[in-house]
Amino acid sequence: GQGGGTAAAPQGTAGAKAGVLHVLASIDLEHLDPARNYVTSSMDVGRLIYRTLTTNAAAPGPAGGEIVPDLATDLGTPTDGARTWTFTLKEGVKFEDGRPITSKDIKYGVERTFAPEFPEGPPYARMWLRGGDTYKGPLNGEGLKSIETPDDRTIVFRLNRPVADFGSAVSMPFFAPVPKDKEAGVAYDNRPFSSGPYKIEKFEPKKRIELVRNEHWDRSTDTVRKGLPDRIVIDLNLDPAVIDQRMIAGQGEDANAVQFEPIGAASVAQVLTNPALKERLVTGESINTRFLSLNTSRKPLDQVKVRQAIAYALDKEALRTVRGGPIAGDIATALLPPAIPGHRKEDPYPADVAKAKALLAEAGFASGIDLVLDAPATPGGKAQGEAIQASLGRAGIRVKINEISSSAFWSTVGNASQQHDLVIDGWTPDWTGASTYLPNVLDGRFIVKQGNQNRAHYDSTEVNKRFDEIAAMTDAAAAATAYGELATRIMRDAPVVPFLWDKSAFLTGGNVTGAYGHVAFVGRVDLATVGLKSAR
Amino acid sequence: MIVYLLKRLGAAAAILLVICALTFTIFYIAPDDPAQKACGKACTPERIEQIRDQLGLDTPIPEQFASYVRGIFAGRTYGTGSTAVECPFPCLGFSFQTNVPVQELLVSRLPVSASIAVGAAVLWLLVGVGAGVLAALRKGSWWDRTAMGAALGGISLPIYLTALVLQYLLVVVFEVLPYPRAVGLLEDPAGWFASMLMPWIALAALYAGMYARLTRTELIGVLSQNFVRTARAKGLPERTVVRRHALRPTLTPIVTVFGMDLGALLGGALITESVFGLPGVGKLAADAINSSDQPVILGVTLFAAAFIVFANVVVDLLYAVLDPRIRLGAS
Amino acid sequence: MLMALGAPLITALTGQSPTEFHPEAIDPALGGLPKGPWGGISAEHPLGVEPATGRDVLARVVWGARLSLLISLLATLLATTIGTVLGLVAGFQGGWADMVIGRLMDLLMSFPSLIFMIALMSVAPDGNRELMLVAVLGLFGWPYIGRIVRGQAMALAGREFVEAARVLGATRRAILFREVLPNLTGPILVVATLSIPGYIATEAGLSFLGVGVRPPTPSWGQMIASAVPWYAADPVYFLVPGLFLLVTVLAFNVVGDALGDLR
Amino acid sequence: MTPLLEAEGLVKRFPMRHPLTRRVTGHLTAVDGVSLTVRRGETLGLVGESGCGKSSTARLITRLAEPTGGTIRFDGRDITTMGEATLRPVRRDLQMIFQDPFSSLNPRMTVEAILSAPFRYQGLKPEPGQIAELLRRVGLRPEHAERLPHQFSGGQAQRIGIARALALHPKLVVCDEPVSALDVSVQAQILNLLRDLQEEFELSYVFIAHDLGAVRQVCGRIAVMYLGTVVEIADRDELFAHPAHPYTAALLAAVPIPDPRIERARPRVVLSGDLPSPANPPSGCPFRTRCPRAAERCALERPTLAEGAPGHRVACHFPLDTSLGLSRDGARRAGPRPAKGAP
Amino acid sequence: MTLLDVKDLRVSFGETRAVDGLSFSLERGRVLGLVGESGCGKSVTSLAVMGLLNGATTSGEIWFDGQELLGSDRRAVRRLRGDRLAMIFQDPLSSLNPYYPVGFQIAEAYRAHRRTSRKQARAIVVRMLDRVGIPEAERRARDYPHQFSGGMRQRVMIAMALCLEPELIIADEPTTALDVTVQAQILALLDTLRAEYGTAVLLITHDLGVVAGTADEVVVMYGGRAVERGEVHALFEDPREPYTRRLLAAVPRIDRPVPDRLETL
Ligand SMILES: Nc1ncnc2c1ncn2[C@@H]1O[C@H](COP(=O)(O)OP(=O)(O)OP(=O)(O)O)[C@@H](O)[C@H]1O
Ligand SMILES: Nc1ncnc2c1ncn2[C@@H]1O[C@H](COP(=O)(O)OP(=O)(O)OP(=O)(O)O)[C@@H](O)[C@H]1O
Ligand SMILES: [Mg+2]
Ligand SMILES: [Mg+2]
Ligand code: NI
Repeated sequence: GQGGGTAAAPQGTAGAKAGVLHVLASIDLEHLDPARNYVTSSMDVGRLIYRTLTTNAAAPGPAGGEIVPDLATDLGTPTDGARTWTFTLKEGVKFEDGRPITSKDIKYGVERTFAPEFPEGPPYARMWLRGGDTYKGPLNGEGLKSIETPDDRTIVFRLNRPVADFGSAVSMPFFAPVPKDKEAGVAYDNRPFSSGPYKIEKFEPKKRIELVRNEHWDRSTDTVRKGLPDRIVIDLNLDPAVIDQRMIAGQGEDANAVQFEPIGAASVAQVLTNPALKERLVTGESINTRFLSLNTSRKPLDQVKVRQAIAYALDKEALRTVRGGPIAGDIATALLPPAIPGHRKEDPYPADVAKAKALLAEAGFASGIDLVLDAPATPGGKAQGEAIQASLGRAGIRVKINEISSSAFWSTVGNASQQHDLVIDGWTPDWTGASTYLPNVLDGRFIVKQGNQNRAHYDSTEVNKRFDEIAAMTDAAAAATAYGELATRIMRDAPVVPFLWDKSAFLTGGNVTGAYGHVAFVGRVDLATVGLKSAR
Repeated sequence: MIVYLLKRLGAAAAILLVICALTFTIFYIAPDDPAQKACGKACTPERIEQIRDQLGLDTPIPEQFASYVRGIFAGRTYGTGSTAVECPFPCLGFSFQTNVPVQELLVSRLPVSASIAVGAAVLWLLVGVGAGVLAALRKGSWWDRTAMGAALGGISLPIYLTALVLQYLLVVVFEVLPYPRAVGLLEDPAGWFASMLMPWIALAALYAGMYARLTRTELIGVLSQNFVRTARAKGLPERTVVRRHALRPTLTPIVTVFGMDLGALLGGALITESVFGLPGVGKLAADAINSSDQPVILGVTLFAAAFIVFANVVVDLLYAVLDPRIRLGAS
Repeated sequence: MLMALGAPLITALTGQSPTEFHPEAIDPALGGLPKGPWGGISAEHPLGVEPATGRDVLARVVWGARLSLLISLLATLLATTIGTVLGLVAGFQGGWADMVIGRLMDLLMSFPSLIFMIALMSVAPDGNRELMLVAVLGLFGWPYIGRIVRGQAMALAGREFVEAARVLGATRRAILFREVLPNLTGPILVVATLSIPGYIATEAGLSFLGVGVRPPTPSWGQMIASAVPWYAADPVYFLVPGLFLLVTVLAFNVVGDALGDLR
Repeated sequence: MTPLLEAEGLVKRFPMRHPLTRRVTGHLTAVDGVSLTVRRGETLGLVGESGCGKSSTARLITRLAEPTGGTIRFDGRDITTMGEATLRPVRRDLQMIFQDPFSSLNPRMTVEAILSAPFRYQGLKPEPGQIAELLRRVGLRPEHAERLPHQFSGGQAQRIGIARALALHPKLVVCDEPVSALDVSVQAQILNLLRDLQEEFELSYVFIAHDLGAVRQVCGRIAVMYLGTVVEIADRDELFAHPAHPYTAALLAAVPIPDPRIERARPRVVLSGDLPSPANPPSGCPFRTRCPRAAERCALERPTLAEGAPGHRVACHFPLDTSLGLSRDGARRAGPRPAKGAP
Repeated sequence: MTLLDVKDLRVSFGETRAVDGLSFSLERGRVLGLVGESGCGKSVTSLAVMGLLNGATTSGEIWFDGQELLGSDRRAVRRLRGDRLAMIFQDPLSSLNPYYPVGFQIAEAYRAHRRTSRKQARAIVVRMLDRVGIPEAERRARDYPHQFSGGMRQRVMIAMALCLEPELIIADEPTTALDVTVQAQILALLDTLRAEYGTAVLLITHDLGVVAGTADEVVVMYGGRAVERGEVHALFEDPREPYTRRLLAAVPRIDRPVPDRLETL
């Protein structure tokens, strides 16, 4: 991209094993309990506190998408046609109190995710593990039989279907170890027990979390994390503009700070026109795609021509501009972003207002249509909403913006009875690949009344069938190509209009080294590798 | 007096109860399901059901309200079994978005708000009352007109405008101050002062204007009173006349207004704290509103209301203490 | 005021709509910064353009003035009407009515109104936001006027001309509205005028905090809120609505002040 | 013929509240069993010191205040408990003039509006020229009708108040200190005017004042009030010639006479102590705390208003007047008693 | 010996002339009555003598014991005030500061001119309160003005004025707000104390009766100037000016037969 900065290699060189790293975040950490940690920001922080069987490599660019062993010695051994997966734990891995991490702790951690109290995690365990459909978690004392721990270092998962990329799935936080005696129900969220390089010293939700070094973390067992600073202090819920300006000024402690979220559009000009600042700008890639979901269950969006008209009319450039311009990412022309295997270079709906009008007229709406857009009630949501409103307006599509409080946004648009015509939508796969993306948002059989993710309500028998066929493939490359073809096929129906493949650009303090944007965390800084040049 | 105090506190409690009930009802009959809001992003019907159960949303509203009020005095436990969360006395609710009892959030935010409020109050009292006194003593002079013009300007300044202009000038352009951040007074007094200076000025600009005008009007009124003439007739030096005989009666209404303003200020620090990104009670409220964390909104509203109501009681008592006519009753 | 009424005219003159995007006036590569100095001020856009969208600031400011003033004037009207009627009744009738109304005023004034208004607006059903703002502002604003009217009415109720009217056989209504109210128009006018800027500022504050009117309708508070992140990169964008707001509020304060001095 | 006004045992009690707590701390008896009659065409004077209940009595008679006890008969009808609506026609005959000429005129109304208010509130319309005639009658000019009250002097304003009271040709006018706020010269004009009008309109007055000179000038009969009660009532000349109550005597003695020779020759009567609070009146005779003749009986027994000489009634156990049973110069013998602490 | 000599005093507030060429003089130990109708400039005159007029243009001369006051510097006049020149005002309630106990307010007057300890000042306060006839002076000194009746407050004012034994007391309508019986008490008190201290009094009143009973000399004011002045007996018996005559005739007197009509001006 044109963003500038260094995307190729982590910034700087070796950092000191000391100092206090500051992280300035404009958001709150949703959940740190590994059973509930399923948003990229919390996962980034979670990676400091707990280890999983495997994890993403610490590398900039698409290389970060590679899965490498973490607590396990390898990426797991599939048997029984990828229906049984066996992992062996490394030796010398320990919790924060010095006790060794055993396979039972991992088993307990996974079992917890079945408890209805912790619904936020991904559905894979429930979907794949045998008996997972009826299991209600360990809180009432019951265990899950399909996870076996023949000894303290071996763990065996028995699945109800072949899962080729199970080795990637276990990189998710819910495969982190949790000692049974530390169980605290929902309160575990505030103080998860550490198996990683840092433990929580103090956590004030929405305000600040302070991490200190976990003395029992053994550097030699961890090939991914660097564990450089003595302390990491994350300030939460700061004003984004204030963070930008503080990072630009870089005074005092802020020289030891990194910014957690991408810089705002308003700060872009200041940074790009100042070479000294550009030095400190880091860009990261991501596998996030932003799209506009068109609710095909509502008239007149049930007509493909109307949807195509929207796809032609949407001014993606304006949308990108309100998000910060080229630095915010590349304009999306297809469903799959370039970093995901199977991506195809294509642009079925180039911007063309005249064509949009013609299509609308063909569909019988020469005088235009009225639609309601669901947008989060945030400054960004509002700006995007207005951009959509203005650009569709050129084609005679009158859009009314329905602002939804940001916390209730996903549950509202996931509720079929509360969702309107258009939704500002998007998706990040759980790991690099289309398998946790396309089926999640476009498989018609996953449409549910509440907590729905297929917000286009797109249900094509042909496409659904193809999803099943690809899922059964064991050859990863073939599956990727097949997903790419299917994406092209889906876009002919235009249930969604992709408009942006995110990138992230953030500033680091002058004393910070080793910072790069990680693809798994939407291009956010990989906290596990950042250090300070000198400990002041 | 004791009986009166008890009665006043009783009335205050009644007002708080009504405020609590109103706020409670508004949130719980709002079109959005509180459970859905507490549920967050990855929400399943089961989870919603569970939260409903924990929050006791299935019981009738009066009953929910009763358990809320009971919780304030006795603490309460939300939910049962493994999902149970403890919310100790004085339980103002439990934030399911952050997993923390509301009162804990409040307590952790209070120092910042108190720093802002108290510092700003000191500043505006010094500037406002000082300017008002000088203007009253030199009524009609160049100074009077300038000060009153400035006061009117100060009153007209929206806080966020002052705040941002200050930040732009002092931090961005001239770089004389750092960006405000939450620093404890004890940890780093200099940093605390530097961080608080702009919020103080922003808030104080508004109130100083009001107090300057109030002081001026009051003092001019008092100076025309017969007893001031008497004091002069005694041959007291003008300084003593002003200080002892005019200022004291002038300060009584100012002190009472001040009490109310300070009470309302904690609730109103919202904009200042939001603009400067300082994690105080106001910011807590703003964030809670943004993320629809209803227990927190309810708790902050109640807390702020309690502060106002309490300040009003104190003000009334203060008035009585300051004014012998009330303290000792009519002849 | 003129500006608010003339909003359609001004926008017709400049040929700019408050909602139209002007991608040519901004530089996407710099995050949407307006091209040219001073926030993109040009002959076409006399007060510059909005960063990231290129919308005309003048058009937005004048349309925003319309909305801000409309809302605050209606809120003032509402608060003044309720405050006057209830204040009169409380101050004049005394006793039971005074107690009930007094308690109600105490109650409303004990609300941390800004927090509560925001909360209320944020949970309020999606309807006419403008009317809702008026209602909320009026609801929390009337006690301040009511208290003043009550005090004045109480003072007037003890005046001998009220007794004189009673001796002449005037009804309670006649006394309230023929004898007492005309004597209150002065103070009411002053208080009302002085409360307008408060409402303008509060409306802007609510919009500033994101619970005001819905986009794309411009309002000053919203404009300022969206200008906040830009204050360092494009201070003009922030200063224009800010100064308009300041000047308007100041103007109302000065007028109210002058009215108060006149009496 | 029945008297025009008969008030029987009027009582008015006010609750006293603590200024802060608003709690009722006691009761203040402003009027404590006052009985008065006003005959047609006569002027009854009501004198007494500040706070003795004169205005309260006036407000009871005109039904501006609700009596706590007692009855009021006006023109043969009991008006004590009449509702506002039934009372309205009665009000035409029962008018009032107030103390403060400015406060009693609505500052927002022109004289024209003020003088047409009596008609309007009674559902009538003034005939053309009637208002000009009223103005002329009280010594103002018709062109004054356009002015607002603040454009008049105190005496002129009081004339407007009088014109308003007379607009509907009432039978009784209650004048509550109509001249207290005025200078002597203006006061004289108003007193003259009131007398002229009385003849012309066949009015009866209840004339309240604390100035004995003014009361003497206009009243036929005079009632002296002290601490909410009438202590003495008699025809004017009788009262001034033979005051029977020690209080009346002290009051008369205290009125300064604008003649140095007479004034300096008079023995000074200085009552000791202060007026007791009506909230906490003394037992028995209310005047006993300051009375030079007070005896034990006075503390125990409250004297009632008893008729001595015909038409002269006094509430005292030991009245002064010989014709009422005691020596006439009693007051002089007993007093003056110097104020406590004074040499 | 002349204590106070006012020569051609003129005071105006902007356009309005409140006092317009007034002259009079007062001997030590004598009482001068200044009478006139409302607004004739009596209070303004008294304030001018005290140097308490604000925002007025003043001309003429005011000689006090050989010292010209209008031309003197403010400090010097202030030192005289309260010490040798004291004043009693009409409304004793509003003239006392509601926020301080009366004892404090009297002591303050004393300590403004005499160096004494608090304790000594308190003793003087108690003695003065006792002198003006306030029972339980020791305890009452700690009470606030609102706890006193009207007559008592005026006694407090007198105590305050007399505590430094001034040579001149200006009493501006000292009894107008009081009832006749209380007025009699206060006038008697003033008279006794005046005789005892040998203080001269400038007695301002609109009540001719009060003047007749108290003053040695009288000045009748009208429209800011003196229309007549003279020894009290002479003036009342044989008023020269028609204005004075009419003024006297307008007062309803209780010692003469009731006239049919009162004289008016
Ligand atoms: N509305 C009221 N509430 C309480 N007390 C009252 C009220 N009106 C009068 N009083 C008290 O009742 C007593 C009698 O008052 P009233 O006004 O009748 O006296 P007055 O003789 O007219 O005195 P003045 O000469 O001062 O007019 C006074 O002590 C007064 O304080
Ligand atoms: N501060 C002032 N500003 C303007 N005019 C004033 C001021 N003080 C007094 N006057 C005017 O000066 C004139 C004389 O007033 P002054 O108070 O001396 O009258 P007075 O004789 O004391 O009357 P009263 O008997 O009512 O007390 C009046 O016309 C008054 O309006
Ligand atoms: Mg009265
Ligand atoms: Mg005077
Ligand atoms: Ni007796």
